[in-house]
Amino acid sequence: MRKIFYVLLVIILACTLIFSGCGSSSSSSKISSTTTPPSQKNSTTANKKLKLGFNNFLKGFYSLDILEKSFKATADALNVDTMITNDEGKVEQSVQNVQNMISSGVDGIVFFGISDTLFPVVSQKCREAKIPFVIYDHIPSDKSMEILQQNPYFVGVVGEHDYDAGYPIGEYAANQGLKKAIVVTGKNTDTTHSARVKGFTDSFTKAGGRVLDVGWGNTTLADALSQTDDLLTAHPDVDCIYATGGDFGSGALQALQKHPNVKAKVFVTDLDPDILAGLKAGTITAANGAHWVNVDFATILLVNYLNNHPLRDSGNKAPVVTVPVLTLPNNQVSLYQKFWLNNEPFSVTELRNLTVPWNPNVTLNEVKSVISNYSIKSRLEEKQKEGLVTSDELKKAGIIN
Amino acid sequence: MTNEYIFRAEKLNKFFGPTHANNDVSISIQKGEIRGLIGENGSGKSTLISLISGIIQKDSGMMFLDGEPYEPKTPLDAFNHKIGTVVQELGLVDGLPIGVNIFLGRLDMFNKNGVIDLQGLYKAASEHLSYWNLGKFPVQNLASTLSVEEKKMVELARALSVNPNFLILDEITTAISLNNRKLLYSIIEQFKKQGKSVLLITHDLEEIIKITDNITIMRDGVVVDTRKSCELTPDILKRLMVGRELSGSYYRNDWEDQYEDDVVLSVCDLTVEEHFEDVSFDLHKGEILGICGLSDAGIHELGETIFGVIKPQKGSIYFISSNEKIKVKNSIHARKLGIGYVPKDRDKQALMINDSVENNICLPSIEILQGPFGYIRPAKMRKLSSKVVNDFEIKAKSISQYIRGLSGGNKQKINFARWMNEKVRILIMDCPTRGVDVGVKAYIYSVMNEAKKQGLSIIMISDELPELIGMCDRLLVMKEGKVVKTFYRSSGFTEESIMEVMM
Amino acid sequence: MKKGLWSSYQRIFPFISLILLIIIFSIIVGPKFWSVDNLVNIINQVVPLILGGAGMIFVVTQGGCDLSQGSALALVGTIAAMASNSLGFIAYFPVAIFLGALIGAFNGVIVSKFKVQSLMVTLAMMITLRAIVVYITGGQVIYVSSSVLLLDNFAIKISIFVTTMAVMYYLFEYTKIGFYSKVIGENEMVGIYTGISVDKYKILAFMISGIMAGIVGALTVGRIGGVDPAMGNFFELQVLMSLFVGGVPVTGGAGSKIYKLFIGALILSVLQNGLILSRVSAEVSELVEGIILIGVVFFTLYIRSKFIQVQSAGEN
Amino acid sequence: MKSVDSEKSYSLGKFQERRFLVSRYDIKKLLSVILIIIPYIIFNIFTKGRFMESSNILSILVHAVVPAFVAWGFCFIFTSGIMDLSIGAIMILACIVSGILAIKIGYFGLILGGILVSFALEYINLKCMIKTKIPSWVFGLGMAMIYEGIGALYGASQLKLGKQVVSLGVTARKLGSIPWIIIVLALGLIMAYIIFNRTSIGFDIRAVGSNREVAKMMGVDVTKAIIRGGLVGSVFIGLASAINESYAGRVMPTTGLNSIALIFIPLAVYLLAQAFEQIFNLTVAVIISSVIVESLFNILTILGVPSGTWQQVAVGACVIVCGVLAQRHYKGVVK
Repeated sequence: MRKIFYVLLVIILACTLIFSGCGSSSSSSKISSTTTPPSQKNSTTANKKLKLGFNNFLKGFYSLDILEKSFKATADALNVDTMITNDEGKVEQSVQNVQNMISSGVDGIVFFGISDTLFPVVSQKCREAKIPFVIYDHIPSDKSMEILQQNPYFVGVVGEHDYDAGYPIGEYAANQGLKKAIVVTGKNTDTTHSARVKGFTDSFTKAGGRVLDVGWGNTTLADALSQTDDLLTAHPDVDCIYATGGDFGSGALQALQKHPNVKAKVFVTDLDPDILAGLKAGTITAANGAHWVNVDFATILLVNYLNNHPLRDSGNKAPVVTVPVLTLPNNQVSLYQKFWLNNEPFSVTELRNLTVPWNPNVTLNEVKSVISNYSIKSRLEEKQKEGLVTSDELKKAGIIN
Repeated sequence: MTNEYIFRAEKLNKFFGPTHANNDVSISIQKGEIRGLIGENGSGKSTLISLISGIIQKDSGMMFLDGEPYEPKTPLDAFNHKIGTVVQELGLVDGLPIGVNIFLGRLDMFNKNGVIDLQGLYKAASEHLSYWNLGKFPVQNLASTLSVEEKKMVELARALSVNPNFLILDEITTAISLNNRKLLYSIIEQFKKQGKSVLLITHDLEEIIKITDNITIMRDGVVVDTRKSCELTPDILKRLMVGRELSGSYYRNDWEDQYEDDVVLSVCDLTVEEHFEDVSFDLHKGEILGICGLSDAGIHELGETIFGVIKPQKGSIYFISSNEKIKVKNSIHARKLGIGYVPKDRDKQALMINDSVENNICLPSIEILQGPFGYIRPAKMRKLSSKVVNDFEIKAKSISQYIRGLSGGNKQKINFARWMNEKVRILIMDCPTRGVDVGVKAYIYSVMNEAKKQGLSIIMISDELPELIGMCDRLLVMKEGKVVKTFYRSSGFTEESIMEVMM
Repeated sequence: MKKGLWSSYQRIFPFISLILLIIIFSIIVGPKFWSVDNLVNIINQVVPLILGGAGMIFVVTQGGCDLSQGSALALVGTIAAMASNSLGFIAYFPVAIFLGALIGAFNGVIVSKFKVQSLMVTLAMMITLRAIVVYITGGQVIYVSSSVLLLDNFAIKISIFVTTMAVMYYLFEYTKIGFYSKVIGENEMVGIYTGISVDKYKILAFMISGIMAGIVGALTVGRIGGVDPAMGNFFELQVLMSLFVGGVPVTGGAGSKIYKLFIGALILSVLQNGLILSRVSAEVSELVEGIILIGVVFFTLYIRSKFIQVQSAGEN
Repeated sequence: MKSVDSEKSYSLGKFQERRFLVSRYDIKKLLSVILIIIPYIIFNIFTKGRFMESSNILSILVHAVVPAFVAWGFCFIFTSGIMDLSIGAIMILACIVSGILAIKIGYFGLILGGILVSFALEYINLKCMIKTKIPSWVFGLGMAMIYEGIGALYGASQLKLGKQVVSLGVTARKLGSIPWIIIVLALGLIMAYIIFNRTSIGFDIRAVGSNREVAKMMGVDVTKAIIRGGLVGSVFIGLASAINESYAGRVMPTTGLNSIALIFIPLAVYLLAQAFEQIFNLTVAVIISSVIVESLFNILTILGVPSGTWQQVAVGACVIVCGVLAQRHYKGVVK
C-alpha cells in the first residue's frame, strides 16, 4: 500500500515538473518580450500600465513605512502600478524579494539596500533578468557604485548622505556653546545611524565639544528610554543629547524629564509627529531630516527610463542625486505637518512635469534643479502659488517677511 | 433501607478501538468486605479501576454506589463520592509540597478569602498522616525529596484523605517494604472493622489469599469467577487466571550451586554515599546471583552502580574475560564490554513507549548491527526484531507497533529479550518480574535458566524472596547498605532464615 | 489493510497540503508561478531552510532546540568571510565548518555536562553571538571576493546542497547518531539505562546544528554579497517553523524524519513566495500566512490523531 | 552509614537528616544573596558610588518592571508547558489599544485596554491550542504572524491619516513613572506570589507543569488549569503592556516575527528565575533576575562598556553562568 502511494507521489511530482516545463517556456518567452533592450520597448509596452516593484525593509517601522507611502503617492501620480514587498527586517529577504518581484514580472524595481553589500548582488540579479532598477535613500559606497555603473540596467540613485544629517546638528549644537554630548542611536550595524553618529561626532568635536558616550543597539522607544536613563546616570554633566531617529528622540526626551538635575538640549534627526510636537513645545531644540522625498525622484528616474527616456549624467552614467537635508525651525512645524506628513510636498503636476509622457523632453538637469531647490521655504512658496497656503501663514512661519 | 453493597457494577463495557477491555463486567462489593482482584496483565483489572475512579468513562453499563447510580466524570467525582484510589505506577507531583500533594484537586477546602491557608493545610496533612500512623513526613518539603516507597505511602495517605468508604489499591504492595506492608494490612483491618470496603489488586497470590475475604478473577476483560479466599490456594488461583493448568513450579528444581569457576565480574569495596558501603563480591560464569534486602538496603542502587549509571565514591568493578581484568568505567563502557541491564522501572527507564517494538528491541544492539561507515541497514533491524518477537513469543501486532499498546508482560519480555544478543556476557536484572503475570513470569524464569546453561551470568535483584529462592545459586542479603550474609543454594535457604537476616 | 491505509494517509497528508498550496497559487498567480525564474526563486529560499533544518533536526529530535542558529550563522559567515579575504577562498568553508562546530560544541557541553536547559543556553548564545558579530564588524562593511559571490550560482549551490543533504540524510536515518538522537528524544532515561553516551550525542547534535549553521552562513554571505551583521535574523525561528509545520514533533523522538523537514520548508517557502506573487499587501500577507500555517498543522495533526486512534487500539 | 535499630526510628532519622538539609538550604539562600550583593558593592566602588545612588537604584527598578511583569505572565503560562511565542505580538496590540483607550478615558482605559486585549487574545490562543492540539511552539509562531499582521494593518491605516500609531503624549504617564510604577511593582509581586503559591490556580498550574498525568489522576482538571493559569498570566502581560505604554508613550507595530524580540529579555529573566527556583520562590526569583539583568545593563553603561556589543555579551554570559551554577548538583533529565 505504501509503495502505491509512493508511486503516486512520484507521478504527481513528475507531472508538476512537466507542467513547470510548459509553464516556464511560455512565461520565459513573455519575459524576453518585455525585457528587450529599452530601444524596442516602447512599442510593446505603450498600452500597458507599468508595474514597479518596491521593497519596504521592515513594515511597521515608521520612517520606512512613510517612504512606502511616498512611493505609492508618486506611483499614483505617475499612473503606474506598484508591487510592494516586506523584507521583514531580514537581509536575506531583501535579495529574495528582489527575485520574487522579478518572477512576478515587474518592469522595474525601486530598491532600498540596508547594507552596502546588497547593491552589487541586486545589480547582478537585475542584470540577469534584464530589469532596470533604481536605488533610493541609501547611497552606495564608491566601491559598489563602480560595479553598479557597469550595469546598463542601473538607472540611478536618489538619496541623502546620512553623514550630512548628523554633521549640521553637531555644528549647530556646538555653535550654541554646548560641550558635552551623548548620542542615542540604533544598531551600529545600521549604516544610516552609524553615518549620522559619525557626522555629528566629527562636527561636534571639531568645534571643541566632546561626545561622552554613544548608546547603540536600540530598536524601540522603550529601549532608548531605558538606555538614555542609564547614560544620564553615568554622565550627569552632559549638556547635549543627539538622537539619530524619531523614536530614539522621543525616548531620550522622556528620559531627560526623569533627570531634572541634567540640563541638556535635545537634537533629533527624522521628523515624525512626536518630534514635531516636541519641536513645537520647545523641548527639542532642533531637528532635521530629508523628508522622505528621495523615493519620489527615484521613481521618476525609473519611469523615465522605462518610457525609453533614460536620464543620464555627463559621460552617459547613471546619475547619483543627493537630496539636501533640511533643518526645521519650530515656527514652521504646523505647516510641515500639513504639507509633508498629511500630504505630499510635491504636487502631482510637479511630479508629472519631470516625467516623460507628460514632459517628453525632460532632462536630468531639470530634475536635479528641482531637488537642489528643495527646501521648506521653496516648497511652501510653491504651495502658496497653488493657493493652498496664505501669505499670513507664511509670515507667521518666518518664510516671508 | 440499608444497603448491604457499597459498590455495584452491572455489565460494564469499555472498548479501546477494537479491543474489548471490559466485557459485561459485573461486580458487587459488600460493606466491610476486603475484595481481591486478580488476573493476568491485560485482563482488564486496571481498566475496571480506572472506570470506578473516574479516570476514564464507560461505554455502557451501570455503576451504583451505596445503592445510588454513580457516574464519575473525573477523578475528582470519585473523591467526592468517598472513593479513594492508589493507582499503579504513577506517583506524585514532584514540584509541589508533600502536603499539597495529599489534598491536590480539593485545595479549595482550605480556601480562606480566595487564598489557600497553607499553614492549615500542612497541619491537616501532618495530623492525617499521624492518624493513620503513616510516619512523620516533612509535609512542606517538595515531593521530589521522597523515595519511591515514601511516595507510595504519601499516595496512600492521599487516598485515605477523602475519608473513603471504598478504598482501591492497585499494585501497592510491590513497591513497599515489609514493614510498611504490615502497616497497610493493619489499615485494611481497620477499614473492615469500620464497615468500609477495600478492593485490592496484587500479583502476590499468597498475600492476596491471606488478607482478602473474597477474590474476583478476571481474564481477557471478563469476570471469570468470584471465590472465597479461604477456599483458594495459589495453584487454583493460577489456574483460574490463566485458564489452564500450570505446572506446579516454574522455578528451578535443582538445589545445587551450578556455575563454573571462572570469575566474570569482580566488585571490590564499592561505596555510594547514602546507599551502600564496601560491597564486594565475585560473579562466576553461568551463575545466577541474587541480591535482596529491604527497601532502603540499597539493592537497586547497587545494580545501577554495577552497570555504571551511578558513579561510586569508592571501589571499582572489574570485568574479567580470558585473563584480562578491565575496570568498568561507566554504563557505556559496560554495554560495550557485554554487560546488560534490565531496569526496574519499565516505562520510565527501559522502554521508549511511543516508539516501535522494532526500535526498542534493536536499541542495545545498534552498534552490533552497524556495517561499514556506520550504516545501519533497516532490513537487518527488521530481521533482528522479528526474530526476537518470534523467539520470545511477544504478542505484538507487528514490529512497527508502538510499545504503548502492549501489555506489561510483553513490555517486560522486550525489556529482557533485547539483551539476549551474542555479545552480552553478564545481565543485571532489577525486579525482572515486577508487575508481571504468572505466565510471563514462568517464561522469563525458563529463559533465564536456559541462558544460564549457555554460560550467561546473571545478577538478579529482587524484593520477592520466593523467586530469589527459586532461581539463585547464591544470594547476597543486604541490610542498610551492607552485605550481611551470603546464602548458597546447596546449603539451602528458606524464607524464614533470609528474613531473619534481612530485618 | 485499513491501518496501512491510515498510516499512508498520515505520511501523505503534508504532501497533500503542499500540493494543494501549489495548485491554489498556480491558479491565483498564473503561469508566472511556474516560470523557471520563480522555481529557482523558491529553491533559493528553501535551500537555507532545509540545510539549517537538517542540523536543527538532530537537536529537536533529542527534545531540545537551538535558538542560536541564526546568530551562529552570522558570526560564522563574518569570520569565514574575513578568513577568506586574508587567507584566500580555500579557508572559507573549513573556517565556517570548524567555527560552527565549535559554537555547537559549546552549546552542547553546557546543555549536556552542566544540565542547563537548551532553550536558556541557546537564547543566551543568540544574544551573545549577535553582539560579537556587531563588535567584529564594528559598523564597517566587509566585502568578499568574487569566488564567494559565485556560491550564489544555482548549480554550485545545488551541488553543495545535494551533497550536504545526502550526508545529513544518511547520518540521521541510517546511523547510530540519528538512532540515538531519537532514543534521547523519546526517553533520555532509557538512553542512560542502556548504556548510551547521552552527553556525547547531545554535544554531537549541537555540533551538527552549528556546522549546518556554518554552511548556511557561508552560503548566505555569498547570497547577500558580503557580510551584514543582521543576516540570519530569526533564521532559527523559520527553521523551527519548517520542522514543526512538516510534522516533526516538538518533543522530539521517533516521529522525526528528514522528509518532513523537506515538506515543511517547501510549504513555508511556497506560501511566502505565492503570497508575494499574488500581490497580497504586506500587512495582509503575514496575516494570511499565519492562518494558513496553523491550518496546515491542524489538519496534519487531525489526520495523525485519527491514525493513532486506530494504532492504539488494543491498548489496555 | 546509619546505624539505628528499629525501622520506624530509622526512617525518622532519615527525615531529621533532611531537616538538617533544609537548614543548609537556608544557608545556601543566604549565601546566594551575598553572592549577588558582593559584585554590586564592588561595582559600586568602581563607579565611584554612582551605582548605589538611590535615584539610580530606583531607575533600575523602573527598568525592571516591564520584564518582571512579562516574566510573571510566563510563570503562569509557560509553567504549564505552553510555550507561547505570540506574546510579543499580543503585547504590541495590547499597548496600542491601551494607548487609544487611555487617551479617551484616562488611566482606567489604559489598564483596562491592556488587560482586555491580552486577556482576550490569550484566551483565543489557549482555547484554540487545546482544541486543535497544535504544539504551542508552532501555534504561537502562527498566531504571532496573525497578530503582527493586525498591528501592521492598524499602523498602515494611521499612516494614511498622516499619523503615527497612538502616542500618549502627556496623558496617563504616571503609571510608568516613579512612584506609581514602584507601587505597581510591589503590588504585582504580592499578587503573583499569592496567586502562584497560595491559590488553587497556582497549585493546579504547578501540578500540571510538574507532571500532567499525575495531576490529572489527582483530580486536577488539566484543561481548566491551563486556561485559568494562562488567563492569570495574560492579566500580567496586559498590565505589563499598560505599564509599557505609559512608560514609553508609544509602541510601534512590527512585522516578520520581529515582535518575538520583544520577549527575549523577559524570557531570559524567566529562565534565569527558573534557575534560581531551588533557592527562591519562582515569583520572587523573577524580580531578582529581572533586577540582575537590568542592573547589568546599567552598571556596564556607567562603567563605559560599549552598548550593543559587550553589554549583550555580558548579559548572555551572565545567563549561562547563572544557569550552570543553579544546575550544579542537578541529576535529572534536562531538555
